[in-house]
Amino acid sequence: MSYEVRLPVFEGPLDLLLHLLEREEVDIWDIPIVHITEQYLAYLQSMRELDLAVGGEFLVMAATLMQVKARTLLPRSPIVADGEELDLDPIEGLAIRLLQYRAFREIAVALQERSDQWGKIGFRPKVEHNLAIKYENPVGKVKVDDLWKCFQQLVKDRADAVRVRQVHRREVNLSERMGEILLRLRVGRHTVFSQLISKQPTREELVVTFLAILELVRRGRVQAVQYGNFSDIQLNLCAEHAGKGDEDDATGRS
Amino acid sequence: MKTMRLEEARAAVEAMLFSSHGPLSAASLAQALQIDVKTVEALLRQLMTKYRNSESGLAVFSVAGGFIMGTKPEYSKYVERLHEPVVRAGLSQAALETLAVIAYRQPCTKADIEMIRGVNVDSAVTSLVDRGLATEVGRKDAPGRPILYGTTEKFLVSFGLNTLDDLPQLPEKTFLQLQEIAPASDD
Amino acid sequence: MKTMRLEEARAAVEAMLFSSHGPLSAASLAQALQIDVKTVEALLRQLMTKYRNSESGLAVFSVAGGFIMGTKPEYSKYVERLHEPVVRAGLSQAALETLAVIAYRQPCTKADIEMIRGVNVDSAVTSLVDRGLATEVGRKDAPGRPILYGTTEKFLVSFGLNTLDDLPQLPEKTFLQLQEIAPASDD
Repeated sequence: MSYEVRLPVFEGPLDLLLHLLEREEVDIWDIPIVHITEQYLAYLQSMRELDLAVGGEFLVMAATLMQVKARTLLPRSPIVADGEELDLDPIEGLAIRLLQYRAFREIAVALQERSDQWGKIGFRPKVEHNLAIKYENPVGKVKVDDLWKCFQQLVKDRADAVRVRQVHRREVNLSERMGEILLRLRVGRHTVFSQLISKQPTREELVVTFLAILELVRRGRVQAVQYGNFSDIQLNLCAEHAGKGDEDDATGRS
Repeated sequence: MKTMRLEEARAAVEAMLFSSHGPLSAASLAQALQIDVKTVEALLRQLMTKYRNSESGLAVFSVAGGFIMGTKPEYSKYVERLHEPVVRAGLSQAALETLAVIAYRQPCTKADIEMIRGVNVDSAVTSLVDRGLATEVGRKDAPGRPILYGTTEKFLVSFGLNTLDDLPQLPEKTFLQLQEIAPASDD
Repeated sequence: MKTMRLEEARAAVEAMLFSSHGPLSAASLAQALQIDVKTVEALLRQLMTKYRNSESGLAVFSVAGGFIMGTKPEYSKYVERLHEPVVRAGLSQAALETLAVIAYRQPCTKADIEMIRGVNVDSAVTSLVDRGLATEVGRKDAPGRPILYGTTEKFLVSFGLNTLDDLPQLPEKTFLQLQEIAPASDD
């Protein structure tokens, strides 16, 4: 007998989180972070079991939730960023994002209702008035130099955008990142988190590195130790793997 | 004589509304008739009332800061039956949410929308631009000079809005907090 | 009850005439309403009389074996005044950018322009063609045989150029960046 599995589809991680909170009937200002994180990860797991592609956005949120969870389990201490003290409660930050998203989701519903109503009104078909538009000076004040400058600016902007996308694409590959971390550990036996990321890491780079470490820890390949709140995470290669060249390290090359 | 001329003007307004595909402002009607805007506004109100109360299948609507003539919604089924079924594929949830953000945050970039929706919005924005509901309104003075998007007049007409102020209010709380977190995430 | 339904049918006929581009036959109206042609013909006559005798600016005409709604001839001058040629000067940012790409990359397809501008260019290209600044110059020998665009003589005149060779030279850097955007993928 075959049976059908139905998994609700969500517009994104915020939509999924709101659904989970609504299902649990909890207030957005009072997120049970440990429980919700479990539920969230369980949903991602069922997506994987159904062979549904789990979008990068869902993974970013998974990492955020785990980060928030970790922070709330630790005693509160201010984060120092750019020499300034930030004391944002991470759960509060998440609640604000959820509230904001929920407001727009409600507006989307209101728009849908308006469109259902207004979509029923028939308007006059468009008639071409051939003489309706007359261009006296088709280019206005634009000079040939403007075209020249405009073209260069466009090409430059586009080239920059293409470059950003290529860098971005390279960074978000989780299995490559895991391979890189293992490779580095085989050479040096241990390393610290801050050495695995560039000087000015992008959010994606941070998240993927973080997820790669979590996965390596889960597989028992790497041991992660943190000697104090917010101190650098030290990574050690687990003994039984040290020195061995594992065949399933998809990317053990440099 | 005075009355006669007003009736003529009203009929002329009716003819102009009929001939226009999109909404017409009271000012442009006034200019074509060479009478003052106040009078035109009074005539428009009379026309709206006349059509609303009559057994006519037509009506005059106030939308997008102007006035437009259309069929009363209750007759839409006949109009659709006559012309090939208008495949008015509704907007997807993703497109509606994206449109909601553009409407309230315009002008805004794709990155601004993605920050709120938490997902990539490329295809949603493309679909809104293709439908003429959103459009490029400029470029942000920031690295990469990203495109700024805004809503169009067609958006107002499609949703029966006179101005953007007719949109439902965002909850006050969210508004305030948005401003608090916005600068921090701007880099 | 009978009367009521007839009034509704008349309003529906009105709505259908309003929404139609060309004349509609009594038969097609009858089919849409699922009532008999005789009744529809009676309703059409009522509508013609109603509009003729009223102060409305609209009328229903019997033409080409069908019926069409339009404005009364005495109001046509206002309608025309409304559609008086709009004098548009200047180029929008979108049109300027598109024209710059066509000028330097001609002959090129919309896809080529979109690759550089990063947005859909349909309406910008249409506006340039309408203005006579760009034109179709052939078809690309590629799948779908897309249209190739180039600039016109009017383009040269508008910018005071004798030939396309008078366009200012681009720096080497721009050519290198172009390679990054489309890395020899010119299949």
